[in-house]
Amino acid sequence: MIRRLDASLLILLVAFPILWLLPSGLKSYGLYVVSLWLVMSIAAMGLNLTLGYAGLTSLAQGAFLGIGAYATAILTTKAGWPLPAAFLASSALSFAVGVLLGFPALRVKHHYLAFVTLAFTVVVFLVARNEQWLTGGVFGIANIPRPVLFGSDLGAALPFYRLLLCVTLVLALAMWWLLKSPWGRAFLALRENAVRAASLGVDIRAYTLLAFAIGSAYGGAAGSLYAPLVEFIDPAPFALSASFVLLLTVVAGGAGSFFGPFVGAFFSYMLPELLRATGGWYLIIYAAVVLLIVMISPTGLLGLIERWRDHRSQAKAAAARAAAAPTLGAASGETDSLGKGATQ
Amino acid sequence: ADPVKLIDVIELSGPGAPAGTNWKNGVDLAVKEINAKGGILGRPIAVTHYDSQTNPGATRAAVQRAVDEDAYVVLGPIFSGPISASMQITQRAGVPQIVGGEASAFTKQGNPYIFRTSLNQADAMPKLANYLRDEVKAKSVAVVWVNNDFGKGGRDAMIPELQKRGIQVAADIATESGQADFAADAIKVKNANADAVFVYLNEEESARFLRAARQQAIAKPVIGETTLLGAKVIELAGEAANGVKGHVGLLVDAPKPGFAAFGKTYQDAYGFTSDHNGIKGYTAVYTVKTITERVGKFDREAFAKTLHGARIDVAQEPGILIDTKWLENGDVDRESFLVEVTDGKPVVKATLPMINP
Amino acid sequence: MTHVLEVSSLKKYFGGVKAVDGVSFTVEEGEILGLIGPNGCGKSTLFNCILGQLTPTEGEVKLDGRVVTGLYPAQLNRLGVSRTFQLLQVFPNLSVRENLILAGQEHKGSMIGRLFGARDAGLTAEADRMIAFFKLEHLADQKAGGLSYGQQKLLDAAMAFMAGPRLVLLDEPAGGVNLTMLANLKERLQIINRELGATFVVIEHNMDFVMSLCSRVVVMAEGKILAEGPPSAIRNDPAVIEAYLGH
Amino acid sequence: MDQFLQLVVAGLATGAIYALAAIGFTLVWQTSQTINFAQGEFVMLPAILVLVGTHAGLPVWAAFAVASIAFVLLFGFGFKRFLVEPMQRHGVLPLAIATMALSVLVKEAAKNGFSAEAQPFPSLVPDGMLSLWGAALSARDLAIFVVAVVAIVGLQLFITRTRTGRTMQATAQNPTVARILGIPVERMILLTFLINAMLALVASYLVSPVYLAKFSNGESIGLAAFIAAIVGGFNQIRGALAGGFLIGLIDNLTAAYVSSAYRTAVPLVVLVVVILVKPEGLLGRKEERTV
Amino acid sequence: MDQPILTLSGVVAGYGQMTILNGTAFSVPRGSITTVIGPNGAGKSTVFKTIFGLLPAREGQILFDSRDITNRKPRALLEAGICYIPQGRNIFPELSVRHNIELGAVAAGRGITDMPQRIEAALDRFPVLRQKADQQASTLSGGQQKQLEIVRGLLLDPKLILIDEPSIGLSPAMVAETFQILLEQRARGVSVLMIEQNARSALAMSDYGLVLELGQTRMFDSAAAILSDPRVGQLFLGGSLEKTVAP
Ligand SMILES: Nc1ncnc2c1ncn2[C@@H]1O[C@H](COP(=O)(O)OP(=O)(O)OP(=O)(O)O)[C@@H](O)[C@H]1O
Ligand SMILES: Nc1ncnc2c1ncn2[C@@H]1O[C@H](COP(=O)(O)OP(=O)(O)OP(=O)(O)O)[C@@H](O)[C@H]1O
Ligand SMILES: [Mg+2]
Ligand SMILES: [Mg+2]
Repeated sequence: MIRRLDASLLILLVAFPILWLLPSGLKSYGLYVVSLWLVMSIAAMGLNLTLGYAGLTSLAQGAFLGIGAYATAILTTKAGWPLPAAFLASSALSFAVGVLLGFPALRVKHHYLAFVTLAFTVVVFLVARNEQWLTGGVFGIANIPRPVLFGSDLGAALPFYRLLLCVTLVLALAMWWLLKSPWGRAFLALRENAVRAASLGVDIRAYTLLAFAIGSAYGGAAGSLYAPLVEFIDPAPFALSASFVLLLTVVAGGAGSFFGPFVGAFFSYMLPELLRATGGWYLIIYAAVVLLIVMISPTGLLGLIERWRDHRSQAKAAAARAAAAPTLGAASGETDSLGKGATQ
Repeated sequence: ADPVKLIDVIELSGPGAPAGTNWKNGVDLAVKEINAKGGILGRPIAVTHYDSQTNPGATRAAVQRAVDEDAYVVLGPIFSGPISASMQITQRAGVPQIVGGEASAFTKQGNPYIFRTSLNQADAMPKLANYLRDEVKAKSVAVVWVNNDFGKGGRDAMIPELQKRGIQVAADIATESGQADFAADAIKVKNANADAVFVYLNEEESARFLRAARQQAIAKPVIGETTLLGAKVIELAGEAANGVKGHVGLLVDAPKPGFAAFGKTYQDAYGFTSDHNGIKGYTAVYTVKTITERVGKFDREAFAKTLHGARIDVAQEPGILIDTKWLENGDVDRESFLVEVTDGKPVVKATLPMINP
Repeated sequence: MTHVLEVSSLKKYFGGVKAVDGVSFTVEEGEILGLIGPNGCGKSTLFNCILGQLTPTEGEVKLDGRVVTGLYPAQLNRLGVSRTFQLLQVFPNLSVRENLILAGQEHKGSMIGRLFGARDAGLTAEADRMIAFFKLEHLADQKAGGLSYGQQKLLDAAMAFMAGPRLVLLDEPAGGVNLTMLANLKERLQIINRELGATFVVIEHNMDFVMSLCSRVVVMAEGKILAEGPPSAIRNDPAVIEAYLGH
Repeated sequence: MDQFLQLVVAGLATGAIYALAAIGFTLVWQTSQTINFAQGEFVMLPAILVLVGTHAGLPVWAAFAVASIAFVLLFGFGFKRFLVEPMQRHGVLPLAIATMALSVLVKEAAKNGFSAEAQPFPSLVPDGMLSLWGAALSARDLAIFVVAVVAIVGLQLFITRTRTGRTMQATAQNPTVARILGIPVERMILLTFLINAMLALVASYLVSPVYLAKFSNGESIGLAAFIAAIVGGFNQIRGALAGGFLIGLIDNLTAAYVSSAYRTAVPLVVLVVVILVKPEGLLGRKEERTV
Repeated sequence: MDQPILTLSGVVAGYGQMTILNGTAFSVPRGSITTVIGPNGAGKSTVFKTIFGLLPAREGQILFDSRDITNRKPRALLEAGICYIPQGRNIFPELSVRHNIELGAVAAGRGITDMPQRIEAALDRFPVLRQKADQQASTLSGGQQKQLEIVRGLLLDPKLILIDEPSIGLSPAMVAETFQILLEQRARGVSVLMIEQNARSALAMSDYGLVLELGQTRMFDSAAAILSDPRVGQLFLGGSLEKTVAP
């Protein structure tokens, strides 16, 4: 599980220049779609930590996306903050709210936790919709500026995409570091067997809260990038269904595998765009594809790799077992003693 | 000849799906008719529909793509969130966008490329408030609205108009889009004991509310705007729709020959009666045709310039269905109707003139 | 002198069931204490109360003279108390080696330190030693969930030793473990006990194991302490024979 | 006070619908640890199938018959055989995701294959009105109420009092051991899925005349039912009834007395508090001993 | 001499890529108690799972009463007269103790009418279970759960009992009681195949012993011969334990 992370780092570093150069031929639509993919991958990465690694079922990631997006939209349009500052503030806010939301997770698990986070998502959505003085209500917030960094305007599609790419890389590296540290193992312990973990000194409470908070911070960071990407936000994209789609994204991509969120986000956010030509049928195709993925590989698409690795290590162990010398003389032979027994 | 590309970005899934489907059908119908008659300036129309998912982000992607694909005009969307998320893109690219939205906000931003297909809520509500004061003679009104951009916008436009006319708002009830159970709302309305009920909901919710109101035996007149008197609501609410009155911008049953003909063609093609969104989509395409022919070439900037302040009469282009005028900000002005449902049929009681003929 | 562990009039009721009903005993530094008693007499419940897994209905637990009732299991573990479980408790989808590293990592440094420190917290070597000792080499990279019953039991025990604890509470460590391996386990316990001065409390039904390992034995019956003393005395105590050993 | 009573009656009527859909959640959870996020769509679909039948020219009774049979085959037998069975052993989450995908699939198929618009649906129950303590109640409300209560009480008795019912529970709690004891695990699971499909069918036919037949109806019903099941205690059939009524009631009372803008949130927040105080749900059993 | 009741020949089985049984072969004499011993992970439990149709045999043949039962479903095997009491914890935690026991009779044929009496008799035999008959089974202690399983497994009057480490978690008195039950079964002509790590006591009451290692039969002989074989004692019966036991 953790071993594999070294390969992940390599893939990450190789993918970066490719992703930097590859889309330069795309028009603004294509760039918008890959940008959206990056942003949603960040959100999914966060949920992957909470759900995939720490095993905490959360239906709140869409809400954190919303919290980040609204915080950034409000700070940049109404308070005039620059985007980088708003980005940090949004992530920090999401982290803090994530800690608070983590407290119920100390008490309830599984579908009960799903329910609590679901309620949270509904509340966030309603606040965004009803508190017009702050959030613009159903009419949303328009004209969210794209950033100007070090004097250069990154508002055009390609520079903004590359900015997103850099942020994604940094966040992915941070996640990589986190997962390979003992913290990563402690998160897994939460998921695998919390009772045992507690008896080994793993501070269940702290790690549960952290798993929520860090996952949420990634959600908020994604939201903070989503706002300037779309340049307009209203409550709709942060409704409950967004959280469901994110959950689906993580599981279909491979919960608990490093690149799962990226693969999942491809299916949830890019595939529908690729299928636009099919008119009203793309959702059916998309749902069918997801269904197929989880049926073929219930551990998600990247779970297949995991399974293949398990196979290999099993085969290795089997070979070791086969090669092991019996401690008791094998020469005496089964048939020999067996015959003795049967005829006794 | 080389076809002219129209791209329709419309709500085909999500809460806006019913409206979007009507619009899309209307667009398809108009395109078919126009192409059958030789297209626009000799070029056939090629229309592509992209789903907005009733989601600003997805709409933005779709409109972005429409612009990348060199759309001549972008049609749709209908919901104001998706409109707000996409209108800067068409503006930046200089592509005219003809939308189905009724909320008032987006024509106030000075965007020269955005155009409506129906009355702005802010223009419809005064007509209705007058009606409540003069015809219904209501002293107090219970307002039931759907809490989305459409319903909230309508409510925000209506309440000041009521107050201006000295009509009290006895109850101000927000409901959810997609809400199934209206019992509590009906009970609240009943207990508010107002002289009339103003209902501003989407189609099915309107029907459900009417049924719940009937179950709670609400005897007060139920008044609405366009959707409440739509064919769909009447079909769904059945008996409960009888007696409902209100103001309608576009209606296949309106006493205009064009509407009836359109209504029939639509019914034949799709098996159900078009609502106002079908008419909006249909007239949007005819607007493109008429204005382009006026310009005489395919020039987006000239198109937008020409459409501002333009007036298209049915006499000149029957496909426009009703005489329509575009204002400088992209709003439209046209006649509208006072309607009452009797025996399951919307009956037009009066025709209201344009605001600035 | 303070005792490593001191339990005073501990009670745990589940509704009407008095699982533990007023138990007091002490454990001295460097001792190996056996805890035996018939099935359902409250041994595991007693462990769970001591270790914070259950909240006692009444009574007090002291560690080195300090009251620790109400502390979380993790806190107790950091104070140097570790345990094994009667029912298998491993991390099924982690490899055997990762199970062991995890068992040792939370004791070194601060949380922040762990985030920025070495990825295995320097524990791989220690884990591999454990693996070799329990003859699990060929399974080191296998998921723990795929181990046989006895192997999981051994892994569970190994995890309790990873942190170099002062006090270990073992709940039936011998159940399902092959006798030869059990002999090794016993030696290991004795070595750790002798050389590191670690203290053990062992619940076990395997009398050979208990009697040869423990310096003192506490016998429970129906939630109460029935007898206490050196193995030889316990073996011949008529009450113990009647309630527990059988004839 | 008059208003309060009306709200209570209306709330119970709505709650009964949620309860009817919620039993499905608890039932399939009890026997196969499946969370069916397509449950709402299961309630939406039968009505649509009937309408497809009538539009195709079938007489109404035939449309009902064909739709019912097709639905139970497809979403009782087929669902169990082709989705749950192969995925069950991989744990709760993948299956939950699969049912989410299924719900999108069913919903979109209903939309594209039939109609994006709501359709009126023929009522099986006469349209009469009753008055209960002065509150208006339709015969249909009453029918839903009775069906929900009877179904839940009946199932509860079946599960806890009969051998077959206990066998079903055993299957859920430990399928491997159940198999070792010779319990026909597959048949038990199939039985619950058939019951589930039939309950959804009944709910659909009762609800659609009021809520109208529409592809998206499942969203709100499914969600409310999910919540009702959780609040009632996921592992208790009778909990579904309590949960359903509770949500119907709180929802209506909130809409009338608290805030209509936060209507959807208030019941949730109230229930979150319930869950946090009593994590196993209102009527749920405590999770088993873990150590 | 009688036909063996059970014969395995050339059985190959395992988990995924892991082949655990590689040509396993042995026979179980009729009407006797045969104890399987071997190190942890030898594949003992795997053999049982394969016999009972829970794990497919990829190759080889299993004969029961001279009938081929390779890869048959558990239900069919129960009906044929085999019962299997697995290792570890195998109860329905949320059902009551009584209901748990009753479920052992699901596979009973129509001819059996005395099931209620059998259940009563079983409860008489294990008073704890009667006392807790209406409680949730998960509240039983580890040993009590095992007792429940044994009672449940024997309800059907099997011809062959496969029992995997019954002594885990049982007090010495309970172990004796369990062995007594097995002896009684033998007296009625029932054959028993038992896995035990508590091998000395188990072999002492058995007729035959079978040593399994790395999935292969290493030795099959009378129990007494196995017990007294010095190599077996050293390798599998914790020879060193023996040494330290006697003080
Ligand atoms: N959660 C619970 N609810 C009700 N009763 C319980 C619970 N946990 C344990 N008990 C009861 O408490 C008593 C003591 O159980 P405990 O597990 O401590 O026994 P034990 O001494 O460890 O037995 P064993 O040697 O069989 O493991 C038993 O009678 C058991 O049924
Ligand atoms: N579910 C499983 N998946 C993968 N491998 C398994 C699984 N169960 C057992 N094994 C492997 O098969 C081998 C034999 O296991 P088995 O349970 O048969 O051993 P055993 O002889 O019963 O040991 P014990 O005395 O510990 O119970 C072990 O090495 C184990 O790692
Ligand atoms: Mg115990
Ligand atoms: Mg075993």
